[in-house]
Amino acid sequence: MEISMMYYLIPSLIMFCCGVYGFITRKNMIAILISLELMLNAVDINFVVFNRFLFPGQLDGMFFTLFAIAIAAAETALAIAIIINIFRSNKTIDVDDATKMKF
Amino acid sequence: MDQTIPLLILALPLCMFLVLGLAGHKMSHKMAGILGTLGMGTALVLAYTTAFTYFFGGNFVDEAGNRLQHIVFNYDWLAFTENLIIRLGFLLDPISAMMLVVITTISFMVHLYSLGYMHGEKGFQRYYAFLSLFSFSMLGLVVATNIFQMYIFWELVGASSFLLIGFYYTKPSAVSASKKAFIVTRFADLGFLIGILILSFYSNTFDFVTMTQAPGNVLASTGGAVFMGGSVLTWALVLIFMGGMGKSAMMPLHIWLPDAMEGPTPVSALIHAATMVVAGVFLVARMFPVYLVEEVALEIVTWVGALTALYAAIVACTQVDIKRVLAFSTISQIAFMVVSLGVARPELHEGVGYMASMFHLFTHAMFKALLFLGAGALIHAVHSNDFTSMGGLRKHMPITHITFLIGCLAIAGIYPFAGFFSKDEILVAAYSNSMMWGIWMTAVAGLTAFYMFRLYYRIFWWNNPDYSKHHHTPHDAPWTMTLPLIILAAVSCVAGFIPFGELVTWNREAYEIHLNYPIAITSVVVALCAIGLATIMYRKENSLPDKVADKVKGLWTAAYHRFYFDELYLFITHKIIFNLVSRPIAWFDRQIIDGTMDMFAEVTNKASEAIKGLQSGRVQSYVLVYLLGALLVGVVTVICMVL
Amino acid sequence: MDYSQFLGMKQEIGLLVVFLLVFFYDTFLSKKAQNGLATVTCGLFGLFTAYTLLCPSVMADATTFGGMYATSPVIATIKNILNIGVFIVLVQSVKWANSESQTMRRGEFYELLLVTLFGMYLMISARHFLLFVIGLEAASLPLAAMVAFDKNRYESREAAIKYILTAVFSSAVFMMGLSFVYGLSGSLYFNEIASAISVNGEVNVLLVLAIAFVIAGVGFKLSLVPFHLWTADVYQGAPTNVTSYLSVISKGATAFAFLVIMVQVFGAFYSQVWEWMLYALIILTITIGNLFAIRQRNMKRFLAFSSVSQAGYIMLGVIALNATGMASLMYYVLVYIFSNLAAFGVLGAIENNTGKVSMDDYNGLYKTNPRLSLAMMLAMFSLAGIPPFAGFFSKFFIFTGALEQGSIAIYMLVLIALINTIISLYYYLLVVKAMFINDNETPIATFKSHWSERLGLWISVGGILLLGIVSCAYNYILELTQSSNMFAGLL
Amino acid sequence: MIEEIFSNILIYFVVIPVLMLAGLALCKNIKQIRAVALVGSIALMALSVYVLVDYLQLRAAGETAQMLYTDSWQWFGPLNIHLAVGVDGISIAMLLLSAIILFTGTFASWKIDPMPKEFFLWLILLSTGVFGFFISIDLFTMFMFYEVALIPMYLLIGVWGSGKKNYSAMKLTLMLMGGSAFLMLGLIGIYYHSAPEGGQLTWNLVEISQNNAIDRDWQYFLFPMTFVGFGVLGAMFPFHTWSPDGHASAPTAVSMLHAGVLMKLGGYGCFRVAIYLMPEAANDLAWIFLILTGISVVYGAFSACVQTDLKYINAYSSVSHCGLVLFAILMLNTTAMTGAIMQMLSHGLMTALFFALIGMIYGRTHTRDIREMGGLMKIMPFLAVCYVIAGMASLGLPGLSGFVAEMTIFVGSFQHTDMFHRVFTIVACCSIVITAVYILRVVGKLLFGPVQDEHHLQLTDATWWERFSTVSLIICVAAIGCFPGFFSDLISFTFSENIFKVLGIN
Repeated sequence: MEISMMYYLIPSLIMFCCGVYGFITRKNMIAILISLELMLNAVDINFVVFNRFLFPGQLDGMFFTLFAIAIAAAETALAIAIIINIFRSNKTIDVDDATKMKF
Repeated sequence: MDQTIPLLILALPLCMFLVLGLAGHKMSHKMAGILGTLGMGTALVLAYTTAFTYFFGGNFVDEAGNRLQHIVFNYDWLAFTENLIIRLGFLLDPISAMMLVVITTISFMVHLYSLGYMHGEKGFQRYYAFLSLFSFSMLGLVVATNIFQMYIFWELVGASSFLLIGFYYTKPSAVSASKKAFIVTRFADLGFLIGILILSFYSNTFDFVTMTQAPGNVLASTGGAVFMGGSVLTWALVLIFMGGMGKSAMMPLHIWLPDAMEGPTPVSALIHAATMVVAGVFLVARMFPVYLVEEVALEIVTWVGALTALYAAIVACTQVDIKRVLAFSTISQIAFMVVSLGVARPELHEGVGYMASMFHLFTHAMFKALLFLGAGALIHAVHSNDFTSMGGLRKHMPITHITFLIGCLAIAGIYPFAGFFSKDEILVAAYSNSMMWGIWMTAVAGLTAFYMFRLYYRIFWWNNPDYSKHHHTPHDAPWTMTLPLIILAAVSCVAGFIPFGELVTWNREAYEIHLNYPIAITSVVVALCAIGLATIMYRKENSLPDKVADKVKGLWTAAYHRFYFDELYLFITHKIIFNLVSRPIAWFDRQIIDGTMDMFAEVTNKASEAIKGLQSGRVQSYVLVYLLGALLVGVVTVICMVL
Repeated sequence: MDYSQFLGMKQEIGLLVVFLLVFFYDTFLSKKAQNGLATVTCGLFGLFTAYTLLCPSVMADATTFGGMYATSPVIATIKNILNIGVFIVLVQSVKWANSESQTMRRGEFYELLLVTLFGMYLMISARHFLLFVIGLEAASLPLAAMVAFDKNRYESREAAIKYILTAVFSSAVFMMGLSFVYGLSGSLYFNEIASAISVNGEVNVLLVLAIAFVIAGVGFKLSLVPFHLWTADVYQGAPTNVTSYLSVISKGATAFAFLVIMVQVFGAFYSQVWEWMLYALIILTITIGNLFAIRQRNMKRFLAFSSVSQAGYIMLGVIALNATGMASLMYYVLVYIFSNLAAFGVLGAIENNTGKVSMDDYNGLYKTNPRLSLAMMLAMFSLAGIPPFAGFFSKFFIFTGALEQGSIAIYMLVLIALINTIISLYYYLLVVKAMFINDNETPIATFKSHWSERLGLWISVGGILLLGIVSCAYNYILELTQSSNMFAGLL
Repeated sequence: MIEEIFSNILIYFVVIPVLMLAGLALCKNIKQIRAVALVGSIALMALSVYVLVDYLQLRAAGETAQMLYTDSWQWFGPLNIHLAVGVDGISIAMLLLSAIILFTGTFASWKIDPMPKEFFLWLILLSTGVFGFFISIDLFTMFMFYEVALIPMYLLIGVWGSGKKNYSAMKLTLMLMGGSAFLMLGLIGIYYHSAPEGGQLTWNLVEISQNNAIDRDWQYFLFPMTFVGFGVLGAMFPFHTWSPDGHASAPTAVSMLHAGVLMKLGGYGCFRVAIYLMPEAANDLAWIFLILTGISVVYGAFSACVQTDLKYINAYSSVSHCGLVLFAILMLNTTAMTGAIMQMLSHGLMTALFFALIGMIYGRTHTRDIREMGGLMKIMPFLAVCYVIAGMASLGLPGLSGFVAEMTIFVGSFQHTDMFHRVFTIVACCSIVITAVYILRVVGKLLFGPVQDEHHLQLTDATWWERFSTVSLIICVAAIGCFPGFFSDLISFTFSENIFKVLGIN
């Protein structure tokens, strides 16, 4: 059985939506960060899949994915650093507590 | 004619105004008074010279013996379009020459008289400045070469009248009287202005000479245009006449004149009896050939005049304030002139009405000024305007008494006093137009005689009140005041014999005055009867007047309240204009228009408040909005494209 | 590989040199010498700025890495504009960087700042989405660290976490959009995408969504409504110098990059599509930004919302889709840099000296600190677009650029924008009112500001006063854009 | 280039105020400030008189160019924006007016307090805008100066004003800037339609009118934009509400300058931009604006009748009078437009006089409520007499400026061949009666009658600088009133010889 592109794209889309859902609903900042990872990975899958199925002759998508993974790693590192910083003072990483500035 | 003298006639009072107005407060009273009087005296001499030269110099008559309309000078002042130009000029023709004489004479008399009358008043210099300003304006008005020049001076006359009525500016009644006078005449002037606009739109000229020489041709361009049921020309002429109604206190725009008596009495004599108030008559006379084109307008003029004459005469019978009586008598007499113009037609006795009107204007100016100045002398002596606090004054003030009597006889139309001749001509004109007007005006003439003698008897006879509680008994005024009285009385006696018809006629052809005996005798008889009645009722103190008043109580009260015109106006101005127009508009402006503008600000602020929840501070809601925003932008665009 | 192609990237190399020098200075020099770091950085960057401004060779056209990177006179100019802004920011931050609390970290501050600038350079010059994304992330991730710089202040931390989370989220959305663009066109090169998507002459629904995502991703950095919600919190929380950097440099760079993407990638065929999106976004941005700004009492939040609405005006230069619009956009960024930095300069000076940031604290400022008040007033007038200050000219020109299209729709858009200028004038005047009109029992005491603050303000105020009246700046930019081939491929 | 610029005489109308600004910035005390303000305003007045005389000589020598002293220096080259200057009779009249009012305004603010230096700085900045506006013939430059003139108002009212000054200042500024928002759109629109297809687009007024390339449909869009834009400043109904509050709160000299000169920018702009560049639309759409301005005229007058604050009365009277300006401009014939310009001059002078007097009275009695004052004629005769004169000018007494202006407008408007226009003229005429009502109401209550407040009896009459300021204005008012031919020729020459040639109507 030929596995068509949709079999990859739909899970990636689901992953993306899960990421979004997680971002919006989770209260723990780490969980939010994980959701973000999901979203970024969904993007990565998209790129790879498009490259593999539609444009097999080139590597643009693959390379983009590589860079995206690196960027995601950097983002996570930075975010965790900031979360730790917050934890130090607030003793909590509940995102609802980080709402002092508003309106 | 040389320009210098006419120019000086106008310039002298103007200079006096400027000098007294700007430097008056640095001068002594006496100095200012004498300066003003001398200035006016010079103007008087110059005006007499001019008039004499015009009438008798022989240069101003064409081959057919008609007098010419002579433009002495005419400077462009303000050009609106090629043809519509306001010029300041000096038109010399019979009526303007006559008016020059009248104005300078009365004005000089008043200047002289005021030296005594206003002696010691605060603002004496200001008073003389205003008098000069008035004289200048009035002179400018009568010599106007075009209708707009007339309008200019018309306004100036109104303003100086305003200033003089409000001379005692700390007195609230004087202030409100002056306001009333200005606003009422201003309202009338609005009509005048619109009339000018309409007329000039069609005739494309302001010039009196052009307009009056061939009015038919000039106005041909109206092409019978009709506006709201009347031809535009009728509208124009009626509106212009409305201006005249305002100045000449024709009903229903007369209400300011009785109140205007709040001004110093000499002012009443000058402005509100002899000169300014006849401006309306003069205006119609000036435009007379144009009015002849549209006889409907003249009909309206007649009606207005006739009704006013009757109304004012009735009211005059009931007033107790001597100046008010005189004021209503003025209104009535001016109405005579207006009627006279209204009934004048070229085909009826060669337009005698016009001549009669001008004649009456002339004589009336003299005897009415006389009466007012006499009233001034009385007020000066008794310190009251009310004839109930007078009586029996003939012994105390003989000169005033005699001169006043002459004035009364003149106005009553008794031969050989001036009023007889002019009034007779008016009646001739009225009868020649229609019987109704003749009888009507004869009746009014009778009323005139009645109320004048009522006044006369109440002042000089009636009873002998005790004057000892006054700090001095009444006595004749100083010579500066009596001299004008005597002069004017003399003039009133003889003015009737001036061959007026040879001097002033509508087409400037000489016209032989001849008495129409039936009419003259009727009118004299009516007048004598009225005088007799007045003698019975008022010579001695008695209760007859009160009984009569009780008999016709409704009429009497209504007349005493001047038929409630003032109340009506008060209602219109305060209740309707102020409370129903101005206040709502001001409210509308603040609340609705301004409110709308404020509402924009308010809405902006409210919106700002309403959407503040968007910025909740919760990062999760931020990204939700973000994502929804992105999706919405995309999806809406897609939907729009698909559609 | 031809390494000489690196020579085409003169500005990047120059910036790198500055970065390395600062880095080495910070790493290797003695503790005592560290005190001079701020000044040295300013000096070095000043030299670099002057060099790129004056050296004609940076203006050369160049394309490297197989067309992934391109520079042209226009691009060099926008980078120069950014350099000027960065220079002012650096100068303004000297006092802050030398303050007690920052001594430990000031090296990082400058290094991070220069790195983000480098990222912006790449965004601007990118002609391939990979490079663009690298630039975008390089410009945005270090900023999170900078926002968190006052790590002992709670607001700073909260701002940082908000920033990093939303930034990554927006990157994800952006890249999601990109993946579809890639899938539909088969390339990440701008020009190849442009030719691929217009080949069959039909509008692809999926691509429209992708464009919406791309706009959202870039709109995040520009803080276009509704992608702006992080702005106010982050601006408020971040150290003032970082805020000023965020509000002008980052925004200016992204605006230009956005223009390039929209014109070069989607301009040929999809301009009709995204213009409508932008219409909506611009109206929303300007209006909502203004509405929020009205109520703010905290000056930093206030300026945040003001910068949101300013971004809307900047977008008019994109929507114009012509050389005038592009020049106006660049000019607007230039003027905006000076105006906003003047405002932030005053804000920073007051904050550094008294710690006050509320608009109510500004009441009666003119009585005690007339010069600061005047500078602030000029900044406000310039932001509001009052002549003869530069802001008037930039606003006028951006409207002129937009209206060149001449459709009724754009007239209506500009009308709405113009009506919004009234609201913006209102809140800018509130600041002026506070300083000049309102009475205050206890106004901020008179103080003497640091030389760096004054220098920064003098430069900004000089720019506000001269940039408009002295016409050469705009003329120069407009001539450059008119001769560029940026819009050559448009329909 | 710089030398070239300075060889043009008109540029000095901007240079002098700028020098004044520089001079003021260096001043140390009130005496120096007064000296700078005085010298500068006298220099401006001398300059405007010189330009007037020179202009007349040039015209007498047969110069028929539409604008004289024209010069144009490129500014924003690629957009074809120039610093273009040039004047015709109308601009010269306006320049003269501005110079006079600035001069008298200086005297009226002789004792301004607090912060005299800042006050004069803003005032002069405002007048820089005004002068710049009147000499410009380039739409961009014109607009720039226009806005320069608007914004100082905010601080002038906000800092030195009275009453609810914050509210008024904000409202005034925002509404006027709202107008200029429309205006900006209109101007840019005009620019993009300024030349026929393929021609060089231009901002230059004269060139645009010569090109005559704005097609009718666009005119229908751009004309209302520009007309309303300027109309807001000209206090056109319903955008006039900034005026009462603004004037009421403003300090004396600012009210003078604002009502006297700034509001004229509106009328001038309506004429110079909206009507001059888009005559067809002006002709077709005039009826809408005639209704609005006609309402302004009558409505303003009625509103003035019931106000109790002197400044409100005057502000509403300004609405009425300025409405007449716009009304007349819309009549599109030489006479009415000449009248409009004369009305601008006249209203500028007399309203400045009014505000100066109100300021002086307010400075003494500390109230502007007419119900609380009375009999001032007795206490301060000089001011009272001046007030009466101002009132007489306002209600159109011949010999003062109001009369000639209004009459020119009425006669001119009535010459319109269309019945609608003539009927509306009659409606507008009615304002002369209402004007009389509210003027006399004030004069009667304020100046005449018994003294209301015992404390007022101690008050003094005008000081020398106040006398100087009022007398100069009265002289100007009387000069226009007595010799209107001079001004009307100055203005109408511009119309008849040049503008209508371009418009091709009348």
